[in-house]
Amino acid sequence: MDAHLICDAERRYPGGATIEARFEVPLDGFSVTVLFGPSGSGKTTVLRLLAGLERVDQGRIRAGGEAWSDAAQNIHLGPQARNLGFLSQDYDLFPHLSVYANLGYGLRDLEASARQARTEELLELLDLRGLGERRPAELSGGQRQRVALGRALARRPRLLLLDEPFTALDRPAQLRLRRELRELLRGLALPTVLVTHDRDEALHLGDRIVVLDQGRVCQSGDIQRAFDRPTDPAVARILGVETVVRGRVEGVAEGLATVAVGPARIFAADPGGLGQQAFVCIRGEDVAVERQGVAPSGSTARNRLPGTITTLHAEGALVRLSLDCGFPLECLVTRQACQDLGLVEGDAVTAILKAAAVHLIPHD
Amino acid sequence: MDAHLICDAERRYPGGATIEARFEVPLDGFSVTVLFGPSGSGKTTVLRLLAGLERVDQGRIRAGGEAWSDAAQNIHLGPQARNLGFLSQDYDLFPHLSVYANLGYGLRDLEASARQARTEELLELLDLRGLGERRPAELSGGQRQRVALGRALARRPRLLLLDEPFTALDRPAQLRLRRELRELLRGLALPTVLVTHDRDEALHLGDRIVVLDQGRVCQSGDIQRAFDRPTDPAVARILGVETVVRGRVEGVAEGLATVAVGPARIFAADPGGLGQQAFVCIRGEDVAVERQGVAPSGSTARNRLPGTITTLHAEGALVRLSLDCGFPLECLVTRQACQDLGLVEGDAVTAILKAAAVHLIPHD
Amino acid sequence: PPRRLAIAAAADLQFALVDLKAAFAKTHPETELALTFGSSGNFYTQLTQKAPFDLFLSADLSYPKKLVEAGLADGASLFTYSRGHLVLWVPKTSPIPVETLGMKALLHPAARKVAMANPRYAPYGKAAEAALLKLGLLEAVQPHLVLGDNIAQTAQFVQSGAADIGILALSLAMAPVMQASGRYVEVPLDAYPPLEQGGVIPNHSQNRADALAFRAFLLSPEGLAILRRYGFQAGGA
Amino acid sequence: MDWQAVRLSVQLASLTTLVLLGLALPLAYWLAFTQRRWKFLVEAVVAMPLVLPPTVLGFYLLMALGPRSPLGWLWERAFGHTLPFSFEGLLLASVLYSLPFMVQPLASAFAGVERGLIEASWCLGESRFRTFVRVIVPLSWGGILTGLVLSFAHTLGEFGVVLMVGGNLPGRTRTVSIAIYDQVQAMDYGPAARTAALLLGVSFLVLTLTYALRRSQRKPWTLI
Amino acid sequence: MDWQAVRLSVQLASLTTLVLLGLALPLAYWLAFTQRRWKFLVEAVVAMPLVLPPTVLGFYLLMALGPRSPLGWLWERAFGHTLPFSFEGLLLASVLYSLPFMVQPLASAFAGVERGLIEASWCLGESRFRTFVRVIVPLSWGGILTGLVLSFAHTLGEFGVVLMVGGNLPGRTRTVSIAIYDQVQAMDYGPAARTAALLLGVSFLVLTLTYALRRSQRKPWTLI
Ligand SMILES: Nc1ncnc2c1ncn2[C@@H]1O[C@H](COP(=O)(O)OP(=O)(O)OP(=O)(O)O)[C@@H](O)[C@H]1O
Ligand SMILES: Nc1ncnc2c1ncn2[C@@H]1O[C@H](COP(=O)(O)OP(=O)(O)OP(=O)(O)O)[C@@H](O)[C@H]1O
Ligand SMILES: [Mg+2]
Ligand SMILES: [Mg+2]
Repeated sequence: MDAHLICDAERRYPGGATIEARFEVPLDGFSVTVLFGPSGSGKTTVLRLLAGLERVDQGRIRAGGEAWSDAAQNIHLGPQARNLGFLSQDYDLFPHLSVYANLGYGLRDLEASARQARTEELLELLDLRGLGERRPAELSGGQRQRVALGRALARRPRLLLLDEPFTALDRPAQLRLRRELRELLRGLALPTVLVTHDRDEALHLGDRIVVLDQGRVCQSGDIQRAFDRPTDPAVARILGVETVVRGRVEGVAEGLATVAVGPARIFAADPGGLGQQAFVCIRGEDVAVERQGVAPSGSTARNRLPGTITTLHAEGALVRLSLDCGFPLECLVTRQACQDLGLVEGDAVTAILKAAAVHLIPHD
Repeated sequence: MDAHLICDAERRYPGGATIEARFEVPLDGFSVTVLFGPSGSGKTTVLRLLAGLERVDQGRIRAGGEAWSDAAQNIHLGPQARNLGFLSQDYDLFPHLSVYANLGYGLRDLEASARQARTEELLELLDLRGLGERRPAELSGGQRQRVALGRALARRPRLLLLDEPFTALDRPAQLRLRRELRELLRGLALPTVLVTHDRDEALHLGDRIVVLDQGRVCQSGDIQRAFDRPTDPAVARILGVETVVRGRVEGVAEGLATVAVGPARIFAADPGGLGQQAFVCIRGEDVAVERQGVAPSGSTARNRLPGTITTLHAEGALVRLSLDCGFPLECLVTRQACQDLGLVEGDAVTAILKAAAVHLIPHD
Repeated sequence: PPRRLAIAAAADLQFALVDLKAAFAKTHPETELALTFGSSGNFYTQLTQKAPFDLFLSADLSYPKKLVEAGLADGASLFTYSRGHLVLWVPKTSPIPVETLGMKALLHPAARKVAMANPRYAPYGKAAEAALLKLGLLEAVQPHLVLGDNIAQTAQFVQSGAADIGILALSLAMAPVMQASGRYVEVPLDAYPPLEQGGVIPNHSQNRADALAFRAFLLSPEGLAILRRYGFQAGGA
Repeated sequence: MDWQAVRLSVQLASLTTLVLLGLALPLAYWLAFTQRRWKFLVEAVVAMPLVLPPTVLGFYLLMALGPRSPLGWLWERAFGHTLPFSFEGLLLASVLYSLPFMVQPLASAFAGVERGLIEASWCLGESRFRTFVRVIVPLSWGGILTGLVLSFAHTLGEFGVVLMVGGNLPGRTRTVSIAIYDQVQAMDYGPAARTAALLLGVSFLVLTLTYALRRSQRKPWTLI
Repeated sequence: MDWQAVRLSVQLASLTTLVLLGLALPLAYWLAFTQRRWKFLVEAVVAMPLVLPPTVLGFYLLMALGPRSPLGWLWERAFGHTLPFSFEGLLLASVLYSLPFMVQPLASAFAGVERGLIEASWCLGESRFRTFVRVIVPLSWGGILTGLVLSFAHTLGEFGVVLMVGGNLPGRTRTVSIAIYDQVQAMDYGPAARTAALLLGVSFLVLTLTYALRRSQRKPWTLI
C-alpha cells in the first residue's frame, strides 16, 4: 500500500484567490513537511484542505490509497474520519473549558488516569505548569498558542497539521520547543505538516518542503534540494539564499564539531545534541575569500576551504560569489573587496569561515 | 508640562499573576518604546493598562500631567479619552465590516473623501490592494494582522500601542513593513509602544526598551544602553547578547558604508536607506581575532580593528571574548582557537570582521 | 370514595351555585360536585368533543338544544331553570342617575363608554342589543359601546371605572361585590326576548344518576328559591 | 373578511414592536453588561409579564389604566379620553405584555458579543453608545431578529389583554385575533377559518420575508 | 389558595419545557446550520403558533385532538380516554404553543458559536453530535437559558389554549392561571390577587434562582 498523502487539489474562493495544492507527504513514520511561503500564499488553505475543513473544488486528496477528498466523485471525508491533529492559526481554544479540559478534549477514549497523565506530560513539555485550571481568556497569547499545540498533539493522531505553531513565542522558548517537539514527533513516529514563514524553523524541523507562492506550489521535495537548487528566482527569494548543506557529523571534541560535507571537512561550534546528521548553514555574509596560496595568518578563523568561483553576480552593493568547495558555497562580499582582489569566475580561492559562524542544525 | 507617560501601576489577576509596570514613555514626538520579554511576562497586560482596558489595582498612570489611571483616587479614564491606536494580539477585526470599513472605523470625524484617501493609503502601505471589499473571515492570517495594524494607525492617535504587530508575516514582508512603519511614525511624530519578542524587530524599530520578566520590569531606558549593559544576567539572557552600538554614518560609496563608532571606523554593507545614525550589530560568531602585528593577508575581510581583551569567559564549547576596540565588542571563538593562539585577558589583538557580516540597522 | 359530578356552568351562575352546592351536599353527602364555570359557547364546543362533564348549565337554552340536535344529548334531559334579567348598572359614585332616568341614562353625557356583552355570541349581549333596538337607542349608543367577551368581563369594565355604564345581568348586579359598589335599574322585560337559561345532560355523562338528581334538586322549590336569591327568576316571573 | 381588523392588528403589532425595540435596546444592554449584584432581580421582573394569564394581566391593567388610577386620570386630563378602550391603551398594554419577548433575546445576543471587539471600538475613540450602535447591535443581528419576530407575532396573536383593555371596538381596538375569536365564539366556523388563514398568511409572509431577507444578508454559514 | 392548581401548573410548565427542550435542540440545530434553500419556510412555520390567538388555536387544537380526529381516535383506542381534557392533551397543546419560544433563542445562540471552535472539535475526532453536546450547547448557554425561561414562564401563564383543550377540570386540567381567571371572573378579587401574587412569587423565585445560578456560573462580564 502506498503510504503517501497525495494532494492534487484546487480550492477556489468565490471572489477570492484560487489555491492549487499539488504535493505529496510521506505518511510512513516520522517526517516533517514544511509549507513555506509569504503571507496570503495559501498555506492555511492547504492545511484546511488536508484537514477536511474545506471542500476540494477540483482534484483529489488521497491518503495511503484511501480517498479523503475527490471533487469528481463527490467524496469528502470529514475531519473526524481523518484522524488528525490540527493547530489553527487562531488557536480556537474552547473558551468554556480549562486548559486541562482543552488538552484532554480529544482523549475521550482514554481512561481518566491515562488522560490525566497525558495532559500533565503536555503541560510539562509546553512549560505550562500551574496553568491547568485557567480558562483560555486568562492566558497570555503565547500560552494560548502552546495549549493549542498541546491539544493537537494530545491524541497522537495519524497526521499532525500545525499552522504557525510558534509565532507567539519568544526566541528561547521557540528554540526549546522546536527541539523537544521534533524529539516527541520522532518518538511517536508522527508525520507532520508544518506551516511556517521562519526559515530557521523550517530548517530545524523540516525534512521536506513545499514552497507556495500566490496560491501555487513552486517547488516541493527534500528540504536540502530546495535550498540547494531553488527551481526559480521566486523560490530563491522566498527561501532566502544561504548555503544549507547536509553533512555527517564526524566527531565532537572540546566544543568543536567536525562535519564532513562531501569531500570537505567543516569545523563548527557544537550546538549540543548533535547526532549523526546535521544541516550546515552558512550565511554568505560570514564567508571571506582569499586568493589561494596566501600564507594563512594566525587568526581564529578555523575553516579554510579551497574552491573555485563558479559564478559571480552583483547584487546591489554586494557581490554574490558562488563557490565550489566540493559542495556549493555562497559568499557575499562587498563590491570593493571584489575589485581589490580582482576576482573573476573560475578563480581558485580559499573560503575563510569562523567555526563559530557555522550554524549547525541537528537533523536526524 | 511634562510630556511623558509615567506608568507606575500594578495589575493583579485574581488567581493569576501580578504585573508590576514601572517605566516611562516620552510623548513628545516620535519615539518607539519596545516592550520586550518572554511569553507570559506581562507585555500584553502592560499595554492594556496603558490603553485603559484594564483597571489599575494599585499605583497610577499619568500622561503629560493628566491622570489616566489612579487606583488611590479611583480615577480611570476610558480608552476613548486617551486617544490611542491599539493593535491587539488577537487583531479583533470587526467581522461584520469590510476591510475598508474596518480601516475607516475610527475616522468618523473625517470627510468621506479624506477617509477614503486615508484608507487607500493604508491599503497601499500594507500591501492589501484589492482586498478592500473583503470581510476579515476571507483574509489570511497575515492579511488580517496587517488590516489590524492599519486600523490602529488610521486615526493618527496621540499614542500608538502595538502588540506583536508582525508575527504573522513572512520575513521579507516584516522587513519592508518595519522600515515603512518607522518612516510613517516619524512623519506623524507618533510616540509608539511596541510589544515584540523579536530582537531584530526591537532593534530595528525601538529607541527605548522596557524589559519584562515574570511580571516585573527588569530594565528600562535607552535601547542601546540595555544591550550594552544589561543590569543582570536575566536581562542579558532575555535580550540575547551581541554587540549593538550606535554609530554615525560617515559616507556610503559603492555599496560600502563607513560608520564611525567612537574612535573606530567600521565598514559595512549598505542596507540602503541609511541616514545619519545607525545601529551597528555584530554577532560574536562573526568576529575573528588575530594577534596584533601579524601582516594582513589579502582577504575580503574589510574590518581590522585593534583592541585589547578585557574579559575572557568560557561559555560551553565556546569562549566569549570582550574586546575594547574603542567600543565594546563581543567575540565568540571556539575554545580550541583560543588555546591555539594562547589568548589571555589584556592581550592586544586585532578583531577581523567582514564588511558583509556587519548588520546595519538604520536608526534616525 | 365519593361519586364525582362534573358540572359545566355558565359564568353568571357562580354565586348561586356555591349555595346550591352546599344545600345539595346535605341531601347527597356521597356526591362531590366538581364545578367548572365558563362561557357557554366554549362548553358547547368542548362538549361536542366529549368533554367529561356530566351536566351542562348553559346561560342560553340554544346551546343545550344544539347538543340535542347534534345527537350528543338526549332531548328528554333538556330543562330550563331560569330566565335571565338585564339591568343598567353604574358605579356608586357615578353622576348618572340611573334610578330616575331609566333607559335614558344611556344617553346621559357622562355615559361616554357603555359596556355590554358581545351580541354576536354572548346571550346577555344578544338580549341587550335587542333591547336597545327595540327602545330605539341602538343608533345613539352604538359609538359608545365597548364589548365584553362575556357578561362577567362586561361587569369588570364598569366596575373598574373604565366604562361609565353597563348593561349587565341581574344575577351579577346582585353579587355582593357589585351590590357594594354600584347602583342599578332593571331593563324592562318586554324590551328583549326571553333569555331562557337551560341545561342538558350529555350522552357521554359518566354519572347520569347524580346529574339527574342535581337537576331535580335545581328545579325543586328549594333550588329555585336559592336561584331567585341570586337574580335567576324561573318562568319569567 | 375583516380587513379593518387586519390593518389594525398589523398597525398595533408594528408599533408595539417598534416601541419595544426602543425600550428593550437600552434595557437589554444594561442587563447584558451591568455588574450590579441585583441584576438578576431585574431579569426576573422583566420575565414576569409572561407568567400572568393574559386576561388577568388585562384586568390588572384595566385597573391601572382606568380613570380611577393616577395614570388614567392624568391621561384623561391631558388627552380628553380614557386610556382603556383606546389604541394608545392597547399599545401600552401590548408593550408591557410583550416586553420579555424582546428583552431576553436581545440581552443574550448582546452578552455574546466578543469583548475584544468592543474594546477595539473603544480604543478607536468610539463611545459606549456609538460602540453599541456600530458593533454590538450589528453583531447581535440574530438575536434582534428573534426579538422582533417573537414580539411582532406575539402581539399579532395577543388576545386576552387586548380584549380586556381594548373593549373590542371595531376599527379602533378590534384586532384580527379578536375578530377570529368573535367568529369562533359565534360558531361562524367558516369565516373564522378564513380570517385565521388570512392572519396566518399575512404573518407567514412577514416572517418569510424577514427570514429570507436575513438569508440574503448573511453569508451562508453551515457545518460544511 | 388553590395549591392543587399551582402544583399542576408547575408540573405542566416543567414538563412542557423539558419536552420542548428535547424537540427544540435538534430543530434549532438544523435551523442554525442547514444550508437548505427552504429553511426560511421552516423558520416561518415554527413562529406560527405565536400568531393565532390562544383560544382560537385552542379551538383548532381541540378539533385536531378530539375523538373525531384520527389522532384523537387512535389515542382513545390506545389509552381509553380522550386526548383533550387530559393532562397529556394539555402537554401536547402547550408544547405546540410554546415551540417558538424555545426554538428561536436556541437557534440564534447556536448560530452565534464561532465556527473555528466547531471545526476544532471535529479535528479532535468528535462527531457532529458530540461536538454539539460538548461545544455548541455549552457555548449557547445564554440562549438556552432564555429559551427555558421564556417557555416555562409562558406555559405557566398560558390560559387560552389550556382552557379550551383542558376544559378547566379541577385537579386535572385547572392550572393556576385558569384558577386566577375564574376568581377574577367571579369578582373574588381578594383571592384572585392572592393567587396571582403566589403565581408571581413562584415564578419570580424560579426565575431569580435561574438567573442567580447563571450569575455564579459565569465569569462576571462587564463593560469595565
Ligand atoms: N474565505 C475566503 N474567501 C476569499 N478569499 C480567501 C478566503 N480565505 C482566504 N482567502 C484568500 O486566499 C489566499 C490564501 O489564504 P491563506 O489563509 O491560505 O494564506 P496563508 O498562506 O495562510 O497566509 P498567512 O501566512 O497570512 O496566514 C489569501 O489571499 C486570502 O486572502
Ligand atoms: N485574565 C487573566 N487572569 C489571570 N491571569 C492572567 C489573565 N490574563 C493574563 N494572565 C496571566 O498574566 C501573565 C501575563 O500575561 P500577558 O498576556 O500580559 O503576557 P504577555 O507578556 O503578553 O505574553 P505573550 O508573549 O505570550 O503574549 C501570564 O502569566 C498570564 O497567564
Ligand atoms: Mg495562514
Ligand atoms: Mg501578549
